[in-house]
Amino acid sequence: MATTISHGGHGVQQAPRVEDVPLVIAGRTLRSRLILGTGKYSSNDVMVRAFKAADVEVVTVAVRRVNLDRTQEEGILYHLDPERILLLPNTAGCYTADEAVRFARLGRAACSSDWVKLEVIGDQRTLLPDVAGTLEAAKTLVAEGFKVLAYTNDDLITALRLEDAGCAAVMPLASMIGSGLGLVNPYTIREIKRRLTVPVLVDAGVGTASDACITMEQGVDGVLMNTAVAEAEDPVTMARAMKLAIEAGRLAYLAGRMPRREVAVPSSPTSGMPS
Amino acid sequence: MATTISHGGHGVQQAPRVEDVPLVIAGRTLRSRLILGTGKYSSNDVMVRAFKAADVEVVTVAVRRVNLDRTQEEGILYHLDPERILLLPNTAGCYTADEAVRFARLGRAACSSDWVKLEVIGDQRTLLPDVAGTLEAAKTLVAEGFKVLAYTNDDLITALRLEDAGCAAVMPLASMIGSGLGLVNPYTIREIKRRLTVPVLVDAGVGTASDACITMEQGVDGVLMNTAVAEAEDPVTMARAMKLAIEAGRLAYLAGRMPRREVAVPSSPTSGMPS
Amino acid sequence: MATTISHGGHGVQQAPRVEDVPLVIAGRTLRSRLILGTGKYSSNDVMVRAFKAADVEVVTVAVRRVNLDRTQEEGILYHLDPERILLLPNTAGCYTADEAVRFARLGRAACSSDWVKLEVIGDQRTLLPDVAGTLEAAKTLVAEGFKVLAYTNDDLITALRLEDAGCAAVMPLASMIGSGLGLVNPYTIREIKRRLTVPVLVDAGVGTASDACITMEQGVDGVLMNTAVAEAEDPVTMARAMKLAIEAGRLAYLAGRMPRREVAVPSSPTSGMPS
Amino acid sequence: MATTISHGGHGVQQAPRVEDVPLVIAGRTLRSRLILGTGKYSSNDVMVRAFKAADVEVVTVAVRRVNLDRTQEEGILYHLDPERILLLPNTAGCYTADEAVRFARLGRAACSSDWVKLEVIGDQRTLLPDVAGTLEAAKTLVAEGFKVLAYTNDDLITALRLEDAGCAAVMPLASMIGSGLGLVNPYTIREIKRRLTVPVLVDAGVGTASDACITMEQGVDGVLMNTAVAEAEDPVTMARAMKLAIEAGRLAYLAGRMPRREVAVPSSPTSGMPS
Amino acid sequence: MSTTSDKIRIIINGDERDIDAGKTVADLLTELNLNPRLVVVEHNREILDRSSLDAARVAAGDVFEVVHFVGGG
Amino acid sequence: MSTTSDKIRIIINGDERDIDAGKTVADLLTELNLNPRLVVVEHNREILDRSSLDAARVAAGDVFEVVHFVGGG
Amino acid sequence: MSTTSDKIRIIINGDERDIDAGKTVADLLTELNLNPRLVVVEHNREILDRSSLDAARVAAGDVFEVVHFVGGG
Amino acid sequence: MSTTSDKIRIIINGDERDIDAGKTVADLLTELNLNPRLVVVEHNREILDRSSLDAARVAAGDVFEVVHFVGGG
Repeated sequence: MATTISHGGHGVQQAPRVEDVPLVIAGRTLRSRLILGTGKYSSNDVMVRAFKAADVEVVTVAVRRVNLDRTQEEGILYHLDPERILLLPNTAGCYTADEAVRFARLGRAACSSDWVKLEVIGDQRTLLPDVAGTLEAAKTLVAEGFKVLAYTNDDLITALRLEDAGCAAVMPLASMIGSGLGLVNPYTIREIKRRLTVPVLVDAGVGTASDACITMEQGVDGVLMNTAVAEAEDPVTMARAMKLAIEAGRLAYLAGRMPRREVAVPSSPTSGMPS
Repeated sequence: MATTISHGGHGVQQAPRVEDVPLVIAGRTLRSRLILGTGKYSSNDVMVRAFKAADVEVVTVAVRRVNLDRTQEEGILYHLDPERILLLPNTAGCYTADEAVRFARLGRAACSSDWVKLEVIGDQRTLLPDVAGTLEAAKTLVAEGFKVLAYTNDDLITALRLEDAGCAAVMPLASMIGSGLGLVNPYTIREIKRRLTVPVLVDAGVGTASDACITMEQGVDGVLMNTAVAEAEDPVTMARAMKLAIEAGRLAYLAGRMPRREVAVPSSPTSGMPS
Repeated sequence: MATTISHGGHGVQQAPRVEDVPLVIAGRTLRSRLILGTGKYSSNDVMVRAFKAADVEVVTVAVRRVNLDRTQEEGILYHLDPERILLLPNTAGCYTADEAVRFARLGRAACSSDWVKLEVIGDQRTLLPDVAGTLEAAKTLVAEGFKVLAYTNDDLITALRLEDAGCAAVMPLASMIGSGLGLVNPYTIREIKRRLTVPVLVDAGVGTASDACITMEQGVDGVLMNTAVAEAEDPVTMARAMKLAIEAGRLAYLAGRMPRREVAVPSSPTSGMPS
Repeated sequence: MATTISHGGHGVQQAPRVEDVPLVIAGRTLRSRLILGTGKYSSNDVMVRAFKAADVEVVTVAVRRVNLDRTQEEGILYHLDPERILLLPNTAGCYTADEAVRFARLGRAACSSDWVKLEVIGDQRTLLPDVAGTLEAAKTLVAEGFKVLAYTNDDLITALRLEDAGCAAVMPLASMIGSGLGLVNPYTIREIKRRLTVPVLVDAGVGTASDACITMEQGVDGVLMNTAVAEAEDPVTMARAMKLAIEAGRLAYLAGRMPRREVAVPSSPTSGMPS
Repeated sequence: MSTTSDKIRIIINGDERDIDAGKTVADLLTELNLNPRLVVVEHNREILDRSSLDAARVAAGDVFEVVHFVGGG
Repeated sequence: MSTTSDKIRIIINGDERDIDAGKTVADLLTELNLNPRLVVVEHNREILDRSSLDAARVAAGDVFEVVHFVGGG
Repeated sequence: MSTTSDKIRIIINGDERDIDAGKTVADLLTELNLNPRLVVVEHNREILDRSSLDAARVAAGDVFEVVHFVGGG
Repeated sequence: MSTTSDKIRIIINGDERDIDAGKTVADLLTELNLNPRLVVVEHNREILDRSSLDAARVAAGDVFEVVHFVGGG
């Protein structure tokens, strides 16, 4: 944030200044509050450039079968520098706790990290989470030493239980995966953030920069998104927009916004007008 | 914006990239799309630091009587470096075209610039503009060589006429001055931008960073605000948030957002799941 | 409204009860706060049934050339009973004050009424009003004895001037004609209602029943619409919905809604729980 | 709904007309889609008059200890005519499945009905439901022959499971109990209605008539509310407003609204203008 | 003097028409099969009262607008 | 006969009360001035049918909840 | 020469002031302790160029507005 | 005893394959042209450490899932 600027001989009367602390998940300090997915990019080149534009340090990946009929390796690892980017395997596509646990283990075996983005999906059309299955899988995975970042509904009670179960972060949705509908229920998201101690990241539903900005203004610790960047007409430019929007929303939250009023208040003095 | 990143032996397949052009008002190229007011800061020190945090190059000022009973000079010029910041005198507080013209002339005499932020207010409680008076004053001022940036209602027809009258920029409101209600009518703002050739800046009503971001996502050329920064709990941090939010909104507009959908779309492949 | 219900021997403690007064425009008392247009119905039969379902007493009509090549009379008068429905000629399609005045005179000659719905349009694509032209035409028509119901922008200052000019009612838009976007700017509509003495009707933009209900909840005196009924899949049922929605919105406005809270308040007692 | 109106000698060309079917819960046909709570009224007199104004046939009641120190009986039964109003005992205030089951049994013993409004609350500050506890209690109560109307989160997966568990109706919230924030997430409510076979009633959060209207426009089968009526300044008038708003929303849903457009469409012909 | 079947050219609703000279506006409406009570006639930019339709005479070069109400919002 | 004034201690709605021994639940309600048709009695966590109120006897240490409907949402 | 202490009454920023006769506007500003480069003087509704402050003379009944920039939005 | 080129049937990623008997999982990956450092092998529902690929032997009827990371959100 801006440092104090001295400007000449005035006795500088310090305004109250907020200071941010970095986001820490499972003991790891992150410089960015943005996590991006790696799905649906038109090319790996575009994806890599988007990640640079967004300056992300954590990206999600999915675990899928190797295509045995292709001669060329097509995995995503080839395109990502593990020195600079932390891979966060997900359990996308899993519809039961057991399946999600299996995928989490496969993901852990595939990378050096025990972080997992846990998803237990309850419905194919909406990809909305099965909160009971999510909680069950979270308990198993925490017991196995995973650092669980749990995708969940915007459901305070479930969020509290996921925290109790030992999740490293709780990740309620803004709206449906891939919908771009933005933050539909700011009240619940705000309440979840207010009540939890572990980091709260909003995962899924962001559609454009202002959605990310609004989400951060609720006070949450970060945002995870994929489609909003990958499906933008120009993903690299949108990635940059998202980075800035998240910083803007964070700073606005810290700065404390002006009150809303349904009446005007002049910005210029009302007295001292020449008559 | 992000430059193209080469990454090894792949034939780099270029994604479509948008390029922005800088904002030009009355022949002057501006590096920032944010204009700030100078009113209502708790101290001049806070104001100056906010301007640095926002990296603004144009700020509005009001014309008022010197207080003859004070020994110390209290004008705002003392605190602003005219080499680095362009002063934009306003006609705030004027309720007739004649009065606004008089204030514009006083403002021009007080600084080296012939730019004026024209306001003709129609009502004390709401500070909503008198569009007829604004148009009348604009014609007079343009004839006198002023570069008129005209504050106006979110009214397409009036905006078109202000452009026809020779205004250098047209500045419809987001919502009432000092209200912080944000961009109430994006449809009209979008249409005004679509139809005018001169720059369209949104002036008044922004309350927090996401408001600025949403406003820029409509495609307008810039945003003018005062209260949202000056009345934030920490104005310097909010100033920085606004700078980032405006850049984010601009880039998101250029990048082209994903479509909104009322159904989910997975970010991870649905095939290739281990069975 | 509900009458007081006696129920036995209790000393009836009267709750505060609001009483509505009927809408009066230009001295005429109207039992309905809904005015419908006659355009765009799939058939005159559907239109007539919709009017019955909505129980309207005022409908707008346009003035157009008789088609000289048709043998059969096609005017709308044939389908409306002037004993039961007051015709309100409009000046739709007029782009200047002069043209609107001419159409108003033609409309007056065509029916027994000196009421006119004044529209001076400023732009073909948006059909947004030209407020200067509207004000000019209103002055002329008032001088000629017309009862002017003036369609206008959601612009407080213009609304106040139309009242000053002698308009019988001021009719700001909810959103663009035929758009169905609903009440975009409730703040301005509420303020216009608060400040004017003549009836304020919201004209244009309502898309469905809840739009009409929300509009009435702002305290305005009535709503004028056409497309929302005529273009509904079932116009007759929608007409009925609109009638009920307008009554509901009016009553809710009069009843005084509960406050909004971002915290829960139980509806059942928290004490007296069996342990 | 409006019946077909014959009007003279025209060949009547029938428009498509929708027909509604009444709401049936657990085999009982209800004429009203509005259920009201009995809490928080300023007096029993006001409550009874509000119920008449709303023409409700089902009202919720809570089970609490008799106050042994009062000489006079204070239960609510004294004020409600069981011939005309069906009592729906709730389990409000219960934080576990066991507790809710106990309250449901007490409620059944206190009235002739085996209907129960099941609530298992997860958090005192927000009164948000514990979906796991709700599901557990629902299974027990269904096995005991209860007709369970289950209050739940706006959570599709849980809603589907409550239906699978045999609930007679599923009642997702619009927003927090007593908050008056209205329908925050129409997408999820619409999807829940689309996917369930049993009736879907929206329970909690409605604040004024337009909230009820919007909720019904999503296609749900009914609305349950308490505070919006009881805490209105004039509860009797608000009760009437709610009745009308719910009918309006239902009819608008059936009628099929016009499309939203971001461009105007004239309601009057653009040809045939005198030149 | 003038022969019996002289034609004059007028403009009605934007179109030129040749009609017999010596007609009143009421005659004109009858010829056009229009009910005077359902239309309004503007004659050279002046609106005619229904009561004056019988007296008003059509002259060469006259411009008429004959309008009525149609569906509109 | 039995001694006249034996008292037993019970808990009703969370409060301890000393009542005469040998009462039925119906007696208890009468003593409390409660209409059996408008309340429900839970006796040691078992709900009593209204028809069994006359037969059910109150014993020392018994826990009663006597509930009814109140306003609620 | 003229008598020493003739006073004239003028209006500055809405207030009446009595000042010595024979002053220029530049003198007036000096007396008011105002920096001419930071203010603008309107003299009887005409804005004075800074270059003309030395030449402009103050007369009885003159109305001055002396303004500068203050914070405003 | 067994002949040299005995084939066994296994299932990899859902498809049946016949391979030579006596192979290790590491051999299998080599045959499939897969880099062991970029994939994970699940052998009869047990995940194999990379260090155990050389020792693990393929038997008839074994079920393998060979997975890696792909783009996902």
